Amino acid sequence: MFRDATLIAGKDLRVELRSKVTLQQVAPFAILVLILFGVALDPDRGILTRASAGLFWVAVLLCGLLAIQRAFTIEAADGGRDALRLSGLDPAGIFLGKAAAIFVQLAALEGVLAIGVVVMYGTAVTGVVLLLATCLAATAGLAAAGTLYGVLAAGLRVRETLLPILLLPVLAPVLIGATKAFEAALGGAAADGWPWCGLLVTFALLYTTFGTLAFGPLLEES
Amino acid sequence: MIAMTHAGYVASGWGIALVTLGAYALRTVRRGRTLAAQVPPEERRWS
Amino acid sequence: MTAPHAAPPGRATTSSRGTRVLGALTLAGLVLLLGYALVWSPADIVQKDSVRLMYVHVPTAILAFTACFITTVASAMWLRRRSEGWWVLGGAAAEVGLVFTGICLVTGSIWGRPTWGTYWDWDPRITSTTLLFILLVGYLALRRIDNETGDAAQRGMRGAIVGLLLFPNVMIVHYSVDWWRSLHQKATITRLDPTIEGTMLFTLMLGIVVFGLLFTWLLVHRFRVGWLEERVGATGLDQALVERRAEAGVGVPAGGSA
Amino acid sequence: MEPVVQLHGAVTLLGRFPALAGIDLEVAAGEIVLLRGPNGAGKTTLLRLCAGLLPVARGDVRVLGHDLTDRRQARAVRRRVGLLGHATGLYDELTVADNVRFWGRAAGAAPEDITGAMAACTLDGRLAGLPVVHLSAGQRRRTSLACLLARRPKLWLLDEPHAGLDQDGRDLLDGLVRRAVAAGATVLLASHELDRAEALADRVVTIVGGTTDAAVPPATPAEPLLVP
Repeated sequence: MFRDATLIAGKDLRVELRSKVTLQQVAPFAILVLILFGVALDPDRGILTRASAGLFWVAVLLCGLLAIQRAFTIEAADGGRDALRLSGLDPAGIFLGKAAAIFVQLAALEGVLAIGVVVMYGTAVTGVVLLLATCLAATAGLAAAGTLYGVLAAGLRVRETLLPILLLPVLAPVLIGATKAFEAALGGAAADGWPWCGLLVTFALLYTTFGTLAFGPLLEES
Repeated sequence: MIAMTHAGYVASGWGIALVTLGAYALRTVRRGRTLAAQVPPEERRWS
Repeated sequence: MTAPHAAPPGRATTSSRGTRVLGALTLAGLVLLLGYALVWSPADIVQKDSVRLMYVHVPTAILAFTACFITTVASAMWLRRRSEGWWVLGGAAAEVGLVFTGICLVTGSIWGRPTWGTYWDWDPRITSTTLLFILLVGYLALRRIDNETGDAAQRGMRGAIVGLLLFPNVMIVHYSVDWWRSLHQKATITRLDPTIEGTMLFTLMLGIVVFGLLFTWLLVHRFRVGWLEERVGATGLDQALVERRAEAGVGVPAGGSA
Repeated sequence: MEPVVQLHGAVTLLGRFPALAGIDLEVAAGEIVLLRGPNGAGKTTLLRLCAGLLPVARGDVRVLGHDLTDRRQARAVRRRVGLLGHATGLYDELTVADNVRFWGRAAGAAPEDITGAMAACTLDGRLAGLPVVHLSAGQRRRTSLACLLARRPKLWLLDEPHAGLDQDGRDLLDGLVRRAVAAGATVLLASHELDRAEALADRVVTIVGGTTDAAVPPATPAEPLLVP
């Protein structure tokens, strides 16, 4: 299974390296989202600094949607789904591989966003260990749930509009947990943040296990 | 009418609830009737 | 909302002796509930009469969560048995659940108006019920698309997976929203927990029972409508087969196994 | 020896449309069978059914000893089957070499199988490093053929394989098919280029309106329905 996962992840990342979609399109979109927040929320009154944790994670969520949709448009390109089914790859491996590729791209986007938030919103970075742990756990949860709902919506005609409405309510707990953990870290009370990080880790584990089991039948049916 | 504060809120709340439920019930029963007509009786295991 | 009048058995309808009895019972219960909720039960000292909305808001909330639970169980059973019944039940429960969630949200916000002065409040229950509403909308949207493929056994996988995750998602959302909001409202008494005892408690219990009966009655009818939709869909297959074979100038498959 | 492909009264649905409405077909090991019929007759659907990609609505379907009505066996068949169709399953952004290597390794092919397959399809020269998006249709089909070769399938399912290939491309394909059959493979192909396909095939089966029970071979093709 893990051999197949590395094969799929390698392929997805090589496609990304060649096409540079995430780098040239989704990353600028991320910065754009930060700027739009700034324009909308009147930067002078310090709202941005106070709300930077929440705004960061909303931006990550929106970029995550684009990355997930991109990950599955690659497969739908030219009869990719049939080829995947015929390939003899273990579906659980495909799931983990695609989730890993999305995880890597999301992590890169979060790096870009972090710099953007620090520079544009003037947020002082404290409690770095908690920040990193939260990023890891939340991104894992986003990638796992995203890949599961991604393949689910991929075979459908209206996938662009269906994926957000299916996925975002499910990711609400990730948004809450990540934001609260960040606020604890940035507010200097890192101890309060760890329970939220625990929620994120449980969410990620739940969706990774469930995704591994459900991916096969889903790839089969759509 | 019994002297009641917030009568408007209580009436509108209950009113909307009952009207919606009634409309939904009627729609379901009517849909059931039209569909039941197209299906041979033995398929309908309940009647 | 009269219970279907005594339609002669066999006439094309989804009602049966059982639903007629249940319908009559629900109606009687509703009249009794209205009496208690609007007249006989006392007003709340703090909220005065607006508390009477609690008798519709709380039961519909409970039944909304129950509907999600039924959909999840139905989806799990469909995944194991692949029989059409469970697939139809999943859809029926979700749709009835959506109606109840909608009513719960509307009555909740109307009840909030006199108590908080706003139609919306980031009260944990209201927030998670709203997210539950969107989860149901998403599930039903997915099912509508899935219904286009003809082969009942094969098409339900997507809906079943989302259905299976429906109740767990509702619980995760409920828990995290509750935890998130309780950080801000440690000591305040939210309006949803006025001290309840005596006739108020009785009326609330009555409300839960009566709305439960109504929920069941609607679920049975909606299930049968869904079942009939399947039957109409299925007969279509044999007809389509005949038309398809007519293209080749051939009648119904001679030895073809049914 | 049990026939490689055995269909009796097979019915398959595409959405609510019964693309296959009663197929009876038997293909023995090492045989090359040509499927003939108008557009929309269900040729492509039949090939995808034999590849284990479509559920069996009615009738019984056995391929390479697997009963495809059981989903687990349908999945097991896919590893031993090669499907070459209009869709190539190639990733546009990746190069020819990347694609063949990916699909080859996915099926557990050894590196030399992969390089061998590319050489057999004359793709080991300048073409290898070219991203697939810049290839012509014929070159894409040759790359897809190389991916199939690398997987060494027992049953070749070819959907209008000659379409888009130039003259030596077609000779190359026929040569590879004959060599594979000699090595024990079986071939089921659908084609409209009857002269070339009939030269290759041992037997011809006609499909019209999703069934092989056509009373009379259609002089004028029936009203073609738009079916993939």
